[in-house]
Amino acid sequence: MQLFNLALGLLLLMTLGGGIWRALRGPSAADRMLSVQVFGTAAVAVLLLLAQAFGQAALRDVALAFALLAAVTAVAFVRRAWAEEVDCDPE
Amino acid sequence: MILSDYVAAVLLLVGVFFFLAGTVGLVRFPDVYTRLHALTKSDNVGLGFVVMGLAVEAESWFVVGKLLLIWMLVLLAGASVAHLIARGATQRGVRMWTD
Amino acid sequence: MDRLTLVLWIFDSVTGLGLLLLAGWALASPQLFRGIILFVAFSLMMSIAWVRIDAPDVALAEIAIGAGLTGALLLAALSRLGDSEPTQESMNRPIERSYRARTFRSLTASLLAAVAVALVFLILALPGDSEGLGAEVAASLDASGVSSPVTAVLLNFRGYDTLLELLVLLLALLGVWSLGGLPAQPVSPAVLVLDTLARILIPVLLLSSAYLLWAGTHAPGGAFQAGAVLGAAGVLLSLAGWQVRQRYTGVTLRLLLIAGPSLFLAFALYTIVAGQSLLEYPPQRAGVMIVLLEVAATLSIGTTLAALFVAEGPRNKEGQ
Amino acid sequence: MSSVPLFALVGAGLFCIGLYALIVYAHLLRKILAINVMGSGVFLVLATLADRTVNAAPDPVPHAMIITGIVVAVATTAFALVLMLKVAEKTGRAELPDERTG
Repeated sequence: MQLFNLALGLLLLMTLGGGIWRALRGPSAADRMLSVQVFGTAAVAVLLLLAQAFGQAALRDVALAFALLAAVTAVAFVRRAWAEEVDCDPE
Repeated sequence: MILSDYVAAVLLLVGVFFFLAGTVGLVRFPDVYTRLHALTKSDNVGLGFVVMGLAVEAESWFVVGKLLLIWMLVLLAGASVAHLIARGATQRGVRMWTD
Repeated sequence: MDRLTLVLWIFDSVTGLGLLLLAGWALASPQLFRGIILFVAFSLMMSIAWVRIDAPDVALAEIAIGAGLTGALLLAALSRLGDSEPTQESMNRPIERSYRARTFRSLTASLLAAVAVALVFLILALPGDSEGLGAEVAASLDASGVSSPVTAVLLNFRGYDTLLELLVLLLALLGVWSLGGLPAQPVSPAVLVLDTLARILIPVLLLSSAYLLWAGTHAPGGAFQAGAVLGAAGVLLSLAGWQVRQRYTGVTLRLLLIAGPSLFLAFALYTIVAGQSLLEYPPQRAGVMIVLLEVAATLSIGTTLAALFVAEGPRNKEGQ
Repeated sequence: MSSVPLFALVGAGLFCIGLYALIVYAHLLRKILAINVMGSGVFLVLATLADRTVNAAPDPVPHAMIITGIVVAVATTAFALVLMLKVAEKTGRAELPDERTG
């Protein structure tokens, strides 16, 4: 079960790559913000799987903090970033 | 392996499948609104299945409660932020994909 | 077991490679906004790395401070920069292509590559195992008043580090204030969804802060993580467009800011007067003293971080 | 339990990437990001050194020092950002003056 959980965690780590690709590619600011959304869910799942695999209860607290702070960061992006970026820049 | 192990394994696999589907949508879909839709919904469902899979094997009710709390928070934040991003994109004139 | 090692090795390699790539992309990004997004992703990835290096305490601090607060600070600065910057052009000025500039860059790059190689050799030359101070910390853990080794080091064995750190935070805020602070950001119109989100998330953030503070005595957590989560609650309030009433930004604010450092200084004086060395608590009272210190430090850290985010100068009675 | 030298090497790499960006790029916000990346590299090396212990538990002292370091880093970042905004306000550009032209 430990190996299974870790393998799934590795798969989810790869899905973070999709989010990073979107952050690099854009094209609009909104697209780039999606990467924070990906981290807010997939990385939480990775941490929960690691917590189970190693029997470290503390990692669940880390996942909780992750969920909360990812939300605050995402709000910061929406509220503070939008004055800056030119949307729809051609690819 | 006992029965609960199989149940947990199936739930976790379903969860990871939803995550992968969401990522495919994020990478392949044509505009920000469709990407947002694919990503937010399937990732939150995916996390829900992962949480359920882990809850089956959790050592105590306290852990189950904490897992559910984390999922609720992610649901709440994910839905609200998705709304805010879509709203901001509309106001900034990001056009929807039509074809 | 063998397959387990392999999966873990792949996991770590992916994380490590991801960190290097994200750092490179974040710094080389032509647009600053994209750079900041990638930097936040880098910090979030760092916290996964901390988990893998057996440092859940650091992972918590990295998430709350490194990713959450630093990201918010960078974005707020970028949006303020937008007003004073005349054109996009000067911000995204293309890298100079002149012969001289190119030579300078390649020289720097090769020099730093040499530094990197030297560092790699140094790291590989280190002995694979070391005693460390873990055993000594474990031996005196009983006398420290808490059962979490990291908290014991932070608040008891190396308490002076933490005292100075609180002073650094306070000094940073005083520095910002003595530069006159920054003009208030225009309040964006309230959004119902954001308002509701804040109304739900802020109690949860406060509760989590208290939980992390309590957990810090026996598990990963403690004053810094709790303070950072408290600060994040303040940041969220400010982002949602809420304002603190004028009458709380005077004496009340200042008392909160100095609560942690002054209690620390008081304890330091007490231990010296009582004939012990600096911040050497009597073992039977150490637990109570550490909890008091942590509560005060959490309040001060949270308030200072939130004030650093708002970054407006202090308001006097006259409302200036 | 982890690939200890791997993360130390990543830390060394991060330090050098950050230092390169600090030297080469003119924009102050980029320099602030670069210093943060360098700091993360140093912390990684320090933390992996803490994990070399013979017995299972890692050494808590470097971990405590890293937490202190992270808090100091955010304080200096906040101060540096305000300084950058003041420079931008005075000169119209968030860059240090070029020594050849200025």
